[in-house]
Amino acid sequence: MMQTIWRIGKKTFPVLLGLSLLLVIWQLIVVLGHYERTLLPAPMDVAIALQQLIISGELWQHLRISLFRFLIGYLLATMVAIPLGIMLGRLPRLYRVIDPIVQLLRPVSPIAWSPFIVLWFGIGNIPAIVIIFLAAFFPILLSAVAGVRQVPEIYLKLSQNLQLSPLAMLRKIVFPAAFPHIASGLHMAVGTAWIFLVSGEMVGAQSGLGFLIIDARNMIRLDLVLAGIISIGLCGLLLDQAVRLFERMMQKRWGA
Amino acid sequence: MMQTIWRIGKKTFPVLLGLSLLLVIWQLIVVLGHYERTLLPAPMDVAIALQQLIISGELWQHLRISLFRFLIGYLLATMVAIPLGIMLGRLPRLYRVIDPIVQLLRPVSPIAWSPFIVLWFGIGNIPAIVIIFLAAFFPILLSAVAGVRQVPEIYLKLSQNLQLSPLAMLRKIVFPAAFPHIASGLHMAVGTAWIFLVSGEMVGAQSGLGFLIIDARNMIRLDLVLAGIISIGLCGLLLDQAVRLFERMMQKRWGA
Amino acid sequence: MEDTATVPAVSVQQLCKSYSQDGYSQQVLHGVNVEIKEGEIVSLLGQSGCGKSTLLSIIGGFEQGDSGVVRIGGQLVTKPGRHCVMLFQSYGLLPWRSVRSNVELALHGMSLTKQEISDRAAHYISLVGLQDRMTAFPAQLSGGMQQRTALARALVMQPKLLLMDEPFAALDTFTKYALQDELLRIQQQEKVTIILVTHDIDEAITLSHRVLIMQATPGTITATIPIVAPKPFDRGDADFQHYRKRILSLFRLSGTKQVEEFVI
Amino acid sequence: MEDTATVPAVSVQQLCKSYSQDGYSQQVLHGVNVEIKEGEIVSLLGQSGCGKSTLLSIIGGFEQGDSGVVRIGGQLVTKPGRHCVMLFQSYGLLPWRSVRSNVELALHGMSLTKQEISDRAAHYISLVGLQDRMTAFPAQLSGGMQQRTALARALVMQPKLLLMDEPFAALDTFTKYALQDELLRIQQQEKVTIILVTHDIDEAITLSHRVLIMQATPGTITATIPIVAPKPFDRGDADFQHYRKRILSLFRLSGTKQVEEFVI
Amino acid sequence: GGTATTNAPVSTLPAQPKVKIGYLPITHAAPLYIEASTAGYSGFELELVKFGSWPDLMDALNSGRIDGASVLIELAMKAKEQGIALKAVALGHKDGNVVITAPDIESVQDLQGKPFAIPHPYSTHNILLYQMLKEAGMAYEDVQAIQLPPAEMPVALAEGRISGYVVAEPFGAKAVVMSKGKVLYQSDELWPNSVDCALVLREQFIEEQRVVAEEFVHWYKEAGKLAEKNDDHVKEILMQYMNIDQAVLDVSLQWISYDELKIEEADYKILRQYMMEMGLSEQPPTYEQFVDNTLFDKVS
Ligand SMILES: Nc1ncnc2c1ncn2[C@@H]1O[C@H](COP(=O)(O)OP(=O)(O)OP(=O)(O)O)[C@@H](O)[C@H]1O
Ligand SMILES: Nc1ncnc2c1ncn2[C@@H]1O[C@H](COP(=O)(O)OP(=O)(O)OP(=O)(O)O)[C@@H](O)[C@H]1O
Ligand SMILES: [Mg+2]
Ligand SMILES: [Mg+2]
Repeated sequence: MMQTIWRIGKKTFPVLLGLSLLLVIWQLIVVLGHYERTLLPAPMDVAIALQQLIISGELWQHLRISLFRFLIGYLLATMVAIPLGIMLGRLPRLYRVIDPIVQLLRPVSPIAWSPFIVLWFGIGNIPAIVIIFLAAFFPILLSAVAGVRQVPEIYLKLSQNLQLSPLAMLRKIVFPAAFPHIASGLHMAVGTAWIFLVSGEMVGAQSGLGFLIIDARNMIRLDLVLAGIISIGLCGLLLDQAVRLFERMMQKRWGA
Repeated sequence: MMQTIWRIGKKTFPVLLGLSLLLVIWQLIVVLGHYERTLLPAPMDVAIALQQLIISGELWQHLRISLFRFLIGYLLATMVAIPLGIMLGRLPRLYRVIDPIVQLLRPVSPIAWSPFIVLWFGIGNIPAIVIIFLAAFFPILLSAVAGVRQVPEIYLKLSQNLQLSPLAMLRKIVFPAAFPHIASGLHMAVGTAWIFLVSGEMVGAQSGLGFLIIDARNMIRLDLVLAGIISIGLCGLLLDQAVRLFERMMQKRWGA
Repeated sequence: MEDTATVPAVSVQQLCKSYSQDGYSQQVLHGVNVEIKEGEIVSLLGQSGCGKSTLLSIIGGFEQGDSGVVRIGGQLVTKPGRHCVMLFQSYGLLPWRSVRSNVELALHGMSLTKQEISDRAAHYISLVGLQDRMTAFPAQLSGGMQQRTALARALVMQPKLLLMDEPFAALDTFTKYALQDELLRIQQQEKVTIILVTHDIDEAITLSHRVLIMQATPGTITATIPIVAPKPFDRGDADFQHYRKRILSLFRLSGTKQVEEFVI
Repeated sequence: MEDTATVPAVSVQQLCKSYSQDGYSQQVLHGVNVEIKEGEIVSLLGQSGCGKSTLLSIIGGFEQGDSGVVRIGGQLVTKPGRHCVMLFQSYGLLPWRSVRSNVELALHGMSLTKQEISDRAAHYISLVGLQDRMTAFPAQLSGGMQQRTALARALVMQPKLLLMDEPFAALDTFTKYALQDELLRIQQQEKVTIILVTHDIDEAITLSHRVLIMQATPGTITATIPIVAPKPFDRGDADFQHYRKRILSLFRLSGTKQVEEFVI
Repeated sequence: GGTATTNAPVSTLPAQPKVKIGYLPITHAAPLYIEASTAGYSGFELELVKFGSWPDLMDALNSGRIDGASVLIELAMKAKEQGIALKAVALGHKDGNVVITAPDIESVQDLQGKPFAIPHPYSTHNILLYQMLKEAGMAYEDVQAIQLPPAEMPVALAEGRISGYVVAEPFGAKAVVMSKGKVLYQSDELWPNSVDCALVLREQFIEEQRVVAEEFVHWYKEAGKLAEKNDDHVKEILMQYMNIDQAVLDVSLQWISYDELKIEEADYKILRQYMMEMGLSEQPPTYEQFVDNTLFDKVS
């Protein structure tokens, strides 16, 4: 019992220390910078804003819709990118044709696409989902392709030797062998996609953490902006931890 | 001679095929979608817009300033993140304190920071550089930390055995051993940072490819927006290739 | 049953193979002839890079020779199949599957019931002595146990021919001795034909009925040494030392060029 | 010079060591005593996991024992140093440095001119026969050549003591034989004391003046077998077979529990 | 809205057409807020869609995702010029744009060579800058005009990154309340009856749902009258749509008026003239092409 507390304490202490450090630096900048208070709110101001957001239930509402959009976009990206990536990884000739398209589109910010996203997907939920989809799609696709391409030769030889059908080979050999690589792509994609939440909720969305931030910014309520930033940061951190947990579970499950 | 042509042809053919495919799909969407021409320009319209941008020298001007900002931001990020990452990788206790700060700040879009970026860095070149810096900083930092942490135990034992000074150990053992990992972080960061060029050039910049796109969007000149997107995509692709070349050179240089 | 006595289990005739890389072609095998009887254990002994793995690969159907003929049980080999199983040096176990599941995979696609699959897998796992570790994952096993699992996975397919590429190279001496004995026991029980690639002279003498000596550039079989002795062959035996010296001298005497390459 | 005759090169007294993992502690070494004379080659022979590497690590100063005393040349060992070089099983060559540069690294921090560093490195590279491959990178070398490079890097430091952890385990038999001979030649020339960890009985007999037999749980040295024979010891020799049988029987006779563990 | 109760039977009617109107949370869109809150209209459902920036709003308007918007009229003219079927049916407000400068700027001449922010090249604010400079005998190029998101302007001014700006409200009032800036000019000092934000509807919407459009514009007009009262009720409504400091809102409301929201031909012509003079547009749509006063003038 005491030991468990001790162990948890040992783990959380540096986290708390880190966050306190952040608060202290922030407060120092506020005090030493002599900025207009509305232009750089102090930690206390933001805490009050955050508290109000929580009490009024607004935060939870925004958070819920953001998470909903994120999950839909991310899961869609997963469902499209993984099979496509596995296919492209197994068909190097096709990949050589598709690769330049991917490479050309990947470095373009979703913001640049927004006129076309509005044209095709309207405003509200769908563009936000599409932007999160786009942000998650490329890392997952590329990691799936890379994962499949580096499946050890020996596994492929084994499946030839066992005369597995192409489908059985994909399901039983290629996918699981590529999975650790794909999982790291999935992990990375959570980060990238979550970053684009703000961009996604700029396109006519009326709710969500991204909207909260943009709206607060337009109202020059920078305390709310920071409250939104903290919420996004915390939530991103939790999502990241969740994916990490999932990864570790899979690893344990497979004894690797 | 014939052979070289043949080999180059074999490499460029799929690229050309891929790009033509993209053009065909685009033209098909334009024709079948019956969209307002102003809202979805045809490839030909964009080609003309691109040609005008090139002839007037505008494109080159924007490209140059964007590349300049990108390079400054990216190199600064490299110069700060690599030493910091190596340090944090070698000091796990400090890292446990810093890590939560990093994890909290990483998932926040640079766009959300823009009020504070203006507050601290003003408008024009510097915010664009800062945003690119932020976008590149985290992937490089994390890859440097990870790289250092997975330097094989045996190299560290070797340097103990040789009684190398701490500095010599960092320079001669830790850094080169972590380099492949750092290089892949550098590679990834090019992609992420370039994506944020558009966001970066939204904060009061009056030039650059990002500005070109935003300005064209303001003027509802979507042909110019697409021309900008293509330039950004191509340029991103070239940057990516350049980093890949650099990586390969380093690998060859070190015979790994 | 009668014609198997006349048709060799494996027959390789005038096999040639070259690899080209960066426009420069290298002859790896040149006019290789091998004939192996059913139930025989034959070792391929040679230095690193002489083409042993390549020859084994071609016999298994994983690669194609440039010219020459390879037959298994009289049938021309064109692609890999279940009649002939390759045991890889790195075992080729799937790390995400347990011992049992790795072995059962080899029965996938056969018209067997779940119960039959499970029974047959369990039988061969017991045969290699892993009945207690059926649910373990490869990473939880020692090298020797991993090699046993791979062996069980190969045997469960009841192949006519087993190809083994340096099967014991990664094991420590004690484990190696134990596994070698066990391989002989199982081989006598299952009557499988084995081609064994190795660069360990002692291993070749201990295990095989015949040792084929391979030399490099281009890879050819330069000598065949029948080992006439009961198996397993005791390493302390005087005859053992005789074979050992003979094989060593064969390598030493194949020209000064070769001796220098040893030093590499 | 005189007192070195009385002070042993290495002396380990009552060394104990345990690892704790997940709150569960495992005794790896228990009351280990070793004494090694200057210029001697001593083998540590034992099965996987019996604590050979741990003992070597503690002698090298890379880890600390829980109790007991370790001295090198009479000096208490507290941390690794240039007087005693560890040769790792995976060689520990830096892949981004050429052969020459890997060897020169070992001279970093000494007050030598560039010319001196270069000359001394070249000397030891020649000693291991790699003078033609000085500019090659580790990845461009065969396993044997990599091991030679590591040896040159160790020798260039002119240490009193060389610790070798399964130095030849990853090499093929032919290369291994050649390198073993060469190690003996160099040792005679440089008069360095060597502790060699191995699980190859033949290797231990061929190379060493004394074989220490180690048993597991907890790791102790159960027997010491002096090998009285000119080096290198011919493997075909009848005496060789005598030592071989004796060592094997030592392992076989150490209880049924042990025999079963072989099977693992 | 008290009037909402009079429309009780509404719920029994078949699904009412939904009218989506886009806006940016600025004081200039006050009539929209009031119309939506007082709900005097009937026969349709009004949905106000908030956007974060003008380009985002224009994307939605151009592609027909919203039926209309309260938007910078120049942006709508530009869209019209490029073939998007839009009509301007009313003004958003009258006057109430202010030129804000740093406290040390005494006159327009002091702005020589200094950075000066505008929200958008296609904005009345850009034209106001042009007029101000022209009146002071300076060329447009004499200041560094910088496009900046309005929300960043008070910050940039406070930190001395820019010397002044002209933009929609409440961003001017913000700097004044913080006492980081002062009013150099009111827009009516530079250009009386300037045309700024306008209520723009898609032609398709007007044609297909004429009655609804008329009803909507009628109550828009009424909302403008209500807004002009500038009483606590109005402020309360505005605060629901714009989460800003009360003080900032008070200041900005003092500068703006909302009566007389009809787009007059004379004012429009001046605007059109300036757009051509400044090279913002070669062929801006004419009054006849672009302005549709039939809805506004319809007496219901
Ligand atoms: N896929 C390939 N492409 C080009 N060259 C190859 C290829 N595979 C093998 N070689 C070359 O063919 C030669 C024989 O290789 P092989 O693997 O058959 O040797 P080996 O006798 O099995 O050696 P080892 O004992 O090291 O496994 C080597 O020189 C090798 O470089
Ligand atoms: N850092 C460590 N933490 C916990 N346990 C360890 C650690 N290092 C070694 N052990 C344990 O100590 C025992 C002895 O390990 P050691 O590496 O010394 O064996 P070894 O004789 O060198 O074996 P091998 O021949 O496989 O190299 C093993 O059971 C191992 O699991
Ligand atoms: Mg091989
Ligand atoms: Mg060991």
